[in-house]
Amino acid sequence: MFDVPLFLTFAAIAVACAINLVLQTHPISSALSLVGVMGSLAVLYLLLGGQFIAAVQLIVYAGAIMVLFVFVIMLLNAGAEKRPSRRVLGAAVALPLLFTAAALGAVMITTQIPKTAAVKFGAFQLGGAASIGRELFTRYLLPFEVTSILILIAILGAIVLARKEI
Amino acid sequence: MPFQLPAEVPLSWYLILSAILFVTGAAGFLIRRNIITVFMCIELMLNAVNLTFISFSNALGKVDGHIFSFFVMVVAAAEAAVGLAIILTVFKNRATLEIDEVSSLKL
Amino acid sequence: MNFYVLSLIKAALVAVVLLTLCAYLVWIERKVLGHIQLRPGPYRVGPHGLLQPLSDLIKLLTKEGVIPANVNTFLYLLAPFLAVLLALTSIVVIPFGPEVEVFGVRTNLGLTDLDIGILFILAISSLGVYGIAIGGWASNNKYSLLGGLRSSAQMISYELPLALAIAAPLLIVNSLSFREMVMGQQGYWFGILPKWNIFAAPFPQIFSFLIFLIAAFAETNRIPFDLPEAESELVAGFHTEYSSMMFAAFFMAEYANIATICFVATSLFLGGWTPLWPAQYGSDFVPPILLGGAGLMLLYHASQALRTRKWDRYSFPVLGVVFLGLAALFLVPALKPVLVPLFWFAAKSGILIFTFVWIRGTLPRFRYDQLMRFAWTFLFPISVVNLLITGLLVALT
Amino acid sequence: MQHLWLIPALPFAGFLVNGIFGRRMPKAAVTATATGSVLLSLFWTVKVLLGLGTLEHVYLERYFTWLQSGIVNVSFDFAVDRLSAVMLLIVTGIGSLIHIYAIGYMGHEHGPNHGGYYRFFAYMNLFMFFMLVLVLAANYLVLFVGWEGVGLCSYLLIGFYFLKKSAGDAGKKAFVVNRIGDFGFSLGMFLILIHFGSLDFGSVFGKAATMSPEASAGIITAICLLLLVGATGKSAQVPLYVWLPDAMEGPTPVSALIHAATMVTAGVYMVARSSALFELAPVAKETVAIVGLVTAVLAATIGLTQWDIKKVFAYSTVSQLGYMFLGLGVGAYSAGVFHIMTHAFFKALLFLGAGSVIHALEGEQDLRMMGGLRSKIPLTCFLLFCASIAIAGVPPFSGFHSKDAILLAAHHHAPWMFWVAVVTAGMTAFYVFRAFFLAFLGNYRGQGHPHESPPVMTAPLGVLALLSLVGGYFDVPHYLEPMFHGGHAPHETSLVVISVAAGLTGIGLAFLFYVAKPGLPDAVSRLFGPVYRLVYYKYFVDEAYDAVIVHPARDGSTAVLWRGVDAGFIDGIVNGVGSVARSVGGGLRQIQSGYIRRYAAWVLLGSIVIVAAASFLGGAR
Repeated sequence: MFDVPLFLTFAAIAVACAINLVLQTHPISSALSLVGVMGSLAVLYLLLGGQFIAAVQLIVYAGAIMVLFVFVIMLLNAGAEKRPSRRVLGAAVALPLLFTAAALGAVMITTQIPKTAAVKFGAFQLGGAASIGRELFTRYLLPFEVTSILILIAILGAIVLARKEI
Repeated sequence: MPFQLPAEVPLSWYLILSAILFVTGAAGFLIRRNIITVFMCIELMLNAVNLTFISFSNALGKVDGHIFSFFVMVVAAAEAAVGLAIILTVFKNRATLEIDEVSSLKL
Repeated sequence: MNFYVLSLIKAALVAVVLLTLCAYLVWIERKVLGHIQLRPGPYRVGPHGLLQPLSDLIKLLTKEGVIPANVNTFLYLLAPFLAVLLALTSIVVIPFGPEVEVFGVRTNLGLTDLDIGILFILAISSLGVYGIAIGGWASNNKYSLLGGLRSSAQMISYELPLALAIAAPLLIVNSLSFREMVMGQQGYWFGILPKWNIFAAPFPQIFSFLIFLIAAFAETNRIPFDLPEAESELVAGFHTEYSSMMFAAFFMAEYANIATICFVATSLFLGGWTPLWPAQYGSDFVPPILLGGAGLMLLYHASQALRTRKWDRYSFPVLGVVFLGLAALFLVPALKPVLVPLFWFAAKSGILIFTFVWIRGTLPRFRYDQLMRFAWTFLFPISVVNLLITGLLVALT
Repeated sequence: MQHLWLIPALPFAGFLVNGIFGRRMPKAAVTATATGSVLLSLFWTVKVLLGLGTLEHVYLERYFTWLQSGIVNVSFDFAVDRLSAVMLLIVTGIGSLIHIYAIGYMGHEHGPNHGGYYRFFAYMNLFMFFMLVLVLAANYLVLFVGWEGVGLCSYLLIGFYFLKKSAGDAGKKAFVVNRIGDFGFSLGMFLILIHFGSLDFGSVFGKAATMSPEASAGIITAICLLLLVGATGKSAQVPLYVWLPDAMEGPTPVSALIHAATMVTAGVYMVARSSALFELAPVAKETVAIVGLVTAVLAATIGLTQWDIKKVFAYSTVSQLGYMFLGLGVGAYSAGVFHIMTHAFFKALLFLGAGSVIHALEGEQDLRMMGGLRSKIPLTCFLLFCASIAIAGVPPFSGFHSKDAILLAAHHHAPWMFWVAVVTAGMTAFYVFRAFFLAFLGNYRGQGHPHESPPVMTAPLGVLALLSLVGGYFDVPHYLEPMFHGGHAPHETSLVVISVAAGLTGIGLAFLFYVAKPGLPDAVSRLFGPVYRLVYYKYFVDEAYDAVIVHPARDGSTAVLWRGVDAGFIDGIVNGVGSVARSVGGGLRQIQSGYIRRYAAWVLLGSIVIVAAASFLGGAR
C-alpha cells in the first residue's frame, strides 16, 4: 500500500544525496551525502525484501566504511576543493557522453524489462539471514573463504601502507 | 488522462534509479578532484550496482543477487581499507589530496 | 484494534517513558555518584532533588543556543539531532515483555519484532558515531575535532568485540530476533536456575556478557572509556562548543544509549523479562513486597520526628501511599501478566544502569593508546576465542 | 606382488638423503646411507629372485599409466626375466662391492666436505637407481629413462673433479658422444612405436614374431640399426668409442662401476633384450658382429701401446665390449651376456686393483713410474694377477669360459671372425700382462713410498678375485638358453686349444718383452716406427673427429648459424619488433598521462561503446 510512496521518497532522497555528493566541494559534506544515499538504499533493500542485506548495508557501508572515510577526512583535515578546474575539457566531453549513456541505459531498461515485472512487497521471502547464510556456506563457500583471505590481505596491506617509514 | 501512480513499483524504476546513481557516481569521478571524493564516487557506483543485484534477485526470486552484493560489500570494505591507507600515505608524502597532482605514474 | 493505532499508542508510551527515564537517569547518576563520594547529591529542587531534571530542562531550554562563528551551520545543527535520533531509534526492537492481553487486545510488549532485530541494533549503534564525529568536526574547534576523531576510532574498534560478543549467544539461540532470543532463554535448570544465556547450556555466555558490557562502556563513551569528552584533556571533547538544548540533546543521547544498551544486554544475556526464579516459588510477589516495603518504610519515616526538611512532612506520606498503590497494582489479576514481566525487565536493566554509574564513580580513565591496545590486543582476541569455543560446543551438541 | 620398485627405490632414497642432507651429515652417516641403501637393494634383489623361483615366464609389475596420448600409451612397468635377473645380480652385486671399496678409496679426498664425499656417494646411488631402472624396465621408454639417467650420472661422475679442466672436458665429451647414440636410440624407439604401436617389450616382440619377415624386413633392419647406434654410443663401440678412454678422468671406483662393469654393458643388454628384433634383421645382426669385431681389434691394438694403467684397462674394456657385440652379432646372445658377467668380475677387479695401485702410489698412473711393486703391495699384486689371468683366457678361469663361448659361436658363424678374434685375444693377454709386468716386476722406478690399501678396499677385491677365478662355472648360457633363439655352437676342442694358445702366447710375449729382455720393446717400436706412432696416438681418431666433424660444425655454426641466422635474422626480427614496439609505444605513451580521471574517462568511453554495440548489434533480441 505504501510501496510506491516509500519508493519515491527514498529514491528521491538517494538521488538528491547522490547529486549533492557530486556537487559539494567539501569532502565531509560529500561523505555525509553518501551516507544518506546508503541509508535510503538500505530502505529500498527492505522494500525489495532484503532485510539482511539492508542491515549489512548499514553496518558495513554506513557504519564502517563511511566512518573510516569521515575519520580520514577529519584526520587529514581535508579542506574544500579549490574552485578553478584546469581541465574542464575532459569533463565537457565526458559528461554529455555519460548522460547519453544513461539515457541509452534507461531506454534499454524500459524496452527490455517486461512491463508486468513489478516488485511486490513481501513477495520475496529469501532475504533473511537464514537463507543467505545457507547459500553462503554451501554453494558460495569457496568465494566466501576467498573473500576472507582478501580481507586478511587488505588488513596487511593497510598496516604496511600506514607504517611510519614509508 | 492524469498521471496515475501504479499500485506496485515496477522493476524498471529500481533499475533506472540504479542507473541514475551510477551515472552520478561516474560523473563525480570525472569532475571531482579531491581523491577522497573520487573514492566516494566509486563507492556510490558500487552501491548502484548492488541495487541492481538486489532488484534482479527480487525479480528472479533467487537469493544469489544478495550474495553477490554481499561480496561487493566485502570487497568494498577491503578496498576502502587499502585505498584510505594509500590516501594517507600519499598525503603524508605529498601533502595534497588533488588527484591531478598525483600523476607521476607515467612515462 | 487497528495496527497503526496500536503502534502509535505503544510508540507514544515508550517515548514518554524513555524520555522521562533519560531525564531521571541524570538524577540517578548524580545521586548515586554523590553517595559514592559521600555527599548527598542534588537535594534542593523537590524532595531529595527529585524535581532537579525538570529544572535542568527549563534551564537548558531557556538558555541561549550559541552557534560559533565559522562553523558549518547545517552540520553543526544536524549533529545533536542525529545523535538523539539514532539513540532513540534502537529502542523499537527491544521486547519489554511477552505477548499479553490488555483490555481485550492481544499485543506484544514492545514496539516491533524484526527478524533481524539484533542486526538492526548493530546497524543503528554503528551509525551512532556520526552524531559525535560530525559534531566534533562541525564545531571548528581542535578539542572538538580531537574528540570526534577519538570517538570514531574508538567506536569502530569496540564495535568488533561488541558484535562478536553478540554473535556467541546468537549461536546458542539460533535467531536474530530479540523476542525469539528471550523466548529461547525461558525455563529453569533443575527447576530453579534460570536458563539465561549467561548460564546457557553448552557454554555459559558469561564471557560474552562481560565483553559486551566492556564494549558497551566504550560504545557509549562512558568512563573508563570517555576519551571523546575527557575534560582533563579536551575541555569537554566533542560538545565543547555546544550549549543549551543542543548540549542537552547530546546529553540525552548518551543516556538513551546507556538505557538502550542495558536493555539489549538484558534481552541478550539476562533472559529479558524472565523472573529470577520460577513463579511457583513466588517470584510474582517480589514486586509488591519490594514496593510495599518501600511504601511502609516511607510511612514509618513520616511518622518519626526524623525530618531534615520541612517538605518531608508532606512528601514522605504521599510517596509512601504512591508506592503502596503501585504494590497493589501488581496484585490486580488483570494487570499482573503485564506488570510483572515489565518489573523484571526494569529490575535487570536498572541493575545494569546502576553498574554504569557505579563504574563511573569507581574507575579512572584510560589513556588513549591503552584504550586502543586493550581493544585490539585483549578484547578482540578473547571475543574471537569465546565465539570459537561457543561455536565448537554448539556444533558438538 | 614382489615390490620390484624397492630395488631401484632404495638407492634413490639414499641419493635423496645424501644429496639433500649429505652436506651437513657426518661422514659415517653418508657412508652408511649410501652403502647401506645399495646393500639393501642387493638383499632385496636376492629376495625377489628367490621369491620368483625359476622365472620360466616374465614377471611383470604394473605401477601407473605414465603417458597417454594418441597412439602413445606408455605405462610405468617393471619386469624381471632371466636376462634382467642376471643383470640385476651383476649390477647390485658389483655395485655393492664397489661402494664398499669406494669408502676406502674416497676416504682420503681433501677439500670441503672431504672432497665432495657426500656428492660422490649421492651420484653413485643415483647411478644405481637409474641402472636398476634400465635393467628392470618393461618397455623401451622406461629403459630409455634409465639409459639417459645413467648417462647423466656418468657425466656427473666423470666430471667429479670438476676443477680439473680435463675432467670437465671428458665429461662433456662423454655426454655429447652419448647424445649421438641416444639420438639413434630415440629414432629407433619412434620407429618401434609407429611400426608396432607399442613400446612394451612383450607386445613388440610378440608382434615381431607373428609378422611376416619379408613385409617388415626393411623397417626392422632400420629399427635395429638405430638401436645399434644407441648401443654403440653407450657401450663405446666404433665409431663412438672415443669417450670411454677419456672417461678415466673420473675416480677409479667410477671407472670400475660405470665404465667397466655396468653402464657400458647397457648397450649389450639392450641389444640382447631386443634379440627378437635382431633375429629378424640379418643385416643389422651382421653389422653388430662387424662393429664388435672392429672395435675389439682396434681397441686392443691401442691398448698395446698405452702407458697409463687406467687407459690400458679402458681400451681393454672397449675391446672386451667389442667381444660382447661380436657374440651378439653371431647370435650367441647368452654368450654375450655371459661375457658381460665375467667381464664385470675381472674388469672391475682390474680397475679396482689399478685403483689400489694408484692409491698406493698416491695418484701415480703412469706404468713407467711403477715397477717392482710385487714386494711392496703383495696383496694387490696377487689380486691383479688373478684378474689378468682371468681376462687372458687361461683355463679354467672365468674369462676363458665366456670368451671361448663367443669364439666358438664366431667360428660357427664365420671362421675369419674367429681368427681375427683369436689374434685379438692374444693381444689382450699381451697388453694386460704388459701392464702387470711393468707395474709389479722389475725395479721400482718411482719416488713415493707405496703402501698397501686398507682392508675395506682389499676385501671387495678379494671377493671379485674369487669371482674372477670361478665365475666361469656359473652356467649363465644354459640359464639364458630359453630366452634366445640363437643356435648353439658345437664344442670343438681344437678351437679351444687354439684360443688358449693365443692367450698363453700373449702372456709369453709380454714376459719376453718386459721382464726377460727389457730393451726389446723399444727396438720393436723403432722397427715399426710409423705404425707404432699410429697406434700410440690411437689411430688419430680424436684428431680426425676434430678435423672432420667438430671444427666444420663449429666453424659452420659460427659463420652461418651464429653470424647469419642468429645475429642477422633472429636478432633482426627481435630488434625489429623491439624498435617497432618502442616507436608505437612512444606514440601511445602520450595516452598515459598519469591523470587517473582521464583513464577513467577512457574506461567509461569503452564501456559505453561496448554497451551500445551490444544493444544495437546483438543484445536486443
